[in-house]
Amino acid sequence: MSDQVSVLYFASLREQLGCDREDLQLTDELSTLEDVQRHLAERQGSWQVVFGGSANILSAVNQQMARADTAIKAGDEVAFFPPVTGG
Amino acid sequence: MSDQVSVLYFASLREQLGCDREDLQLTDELSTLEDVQRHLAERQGSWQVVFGGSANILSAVNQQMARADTAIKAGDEVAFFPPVTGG
Amino acid sequence: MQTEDFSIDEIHSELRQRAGDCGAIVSFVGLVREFDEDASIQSMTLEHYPGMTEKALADIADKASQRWSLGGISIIHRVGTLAAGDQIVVVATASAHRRDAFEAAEFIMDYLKTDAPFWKKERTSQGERWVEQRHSDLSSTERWHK
Amino acid sequence: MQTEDFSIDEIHSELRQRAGDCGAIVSFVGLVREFDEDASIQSMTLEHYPGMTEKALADIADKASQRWSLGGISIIHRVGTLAAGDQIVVVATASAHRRDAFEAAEFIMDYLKTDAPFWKKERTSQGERWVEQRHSDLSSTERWHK
Repeated sequence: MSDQVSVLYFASLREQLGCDREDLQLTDELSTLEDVQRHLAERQGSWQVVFGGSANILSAVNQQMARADTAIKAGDEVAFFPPVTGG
Repeated sequence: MSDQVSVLYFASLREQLGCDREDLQLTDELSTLEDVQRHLAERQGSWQVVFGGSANILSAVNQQMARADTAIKAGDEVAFFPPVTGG
Repeated sequence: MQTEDFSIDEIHSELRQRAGDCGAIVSFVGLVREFDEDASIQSMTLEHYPGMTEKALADIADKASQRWSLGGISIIHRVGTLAAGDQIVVVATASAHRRDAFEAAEFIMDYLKTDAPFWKKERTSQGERWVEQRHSDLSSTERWHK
Repeated sequence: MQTEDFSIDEIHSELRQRAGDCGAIVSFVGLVREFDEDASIQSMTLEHYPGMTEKALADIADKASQRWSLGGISIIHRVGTLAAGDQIVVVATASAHRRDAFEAAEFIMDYLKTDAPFWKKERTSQGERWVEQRHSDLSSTERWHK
């Protein structure tokens, strides 16, 4: 198993970013959800807007809702999405 | 119009009394639901048991639930029945 | 009031057409239980007070319409003899807001149980008996009085 | 999750067979509105998170089963593109007690609205837009926390 996590984006986030999934290399500075979010906000353009702004973004680790301080490890499936609107 | 009221009996009351409806002549002593109930309790047998006892009996005047002190007048439709159990 | 069975699909379709632009439909269906206090139920006969029952149900529906914002209400209650597992009653409410639809349906059922003149007689393995009103039904209605 | 429409009759029949001796079935059906904030809706596309959505719904159903005495629960949520008036979701609960069936169905809908990963995009007369979560949906879920 490589030192990667899959990162998935849904709904308006997916459209704004023009990306529905990617693999991310874990480093010592990337060990929680918060770290990943900060890392993504350092990218240019819409990434900075989406992850560096005040938008309410929900996140999940391995298909369970997860808070920002949740630890992540190699092989995890991480997801970011806007507040849900089903039903 | 005569000085009568129709009196209807339903469900277990109807079975106990062996009567589903009758006409009752109004008198000066029969002017409220309570009066009618007292009058029926003076009859023999099951009438006394049903109306003279402690059973919870509901009543209606002209197809609206009514309390014991409700006044009745000639032509009214009066009904007595046990607590309802539909639904 | 009817002796025939009803279709929940038809009630929904009819309500959707009648209710206009409602995003929520809540329905309650009451069924004849197979067991009541350890006696197995062979059949159940429902008696009602023709005339008053219709008025009582219309009155309950009016109360609900005044209290919540509803696009439509359907109430069907069967009378006559039913078998275990048969449908007895359906109450369906349509609203733009799901909370309104839920509360109104529950309100209507609670009042129906205490204010609408229906009486059930069960034919069980131990003979026939009139069903008694449960105290919990009275307290369910009382909670709406506030 | 399915793209096809569902029949409320079939859901009731299936639940009645599965739930055993339950006297009460409550169902909620959510429909695509025809108007949203004065814009007329031409169609609506529902996106979900495959895998997580199933887990989230199973988790909500489990929570309801622990909290109320239920004979069965059915949840069907459609995904893909729907037209105004189409059925989106059905939640049905069976119980021996009507209050349990009502509360559990409302609980499941409230949690589904805040915890299950679905997203709606409307195609209206004024263009396409992602539907925003309403604050009232969050407070509906919060009231179950006590």
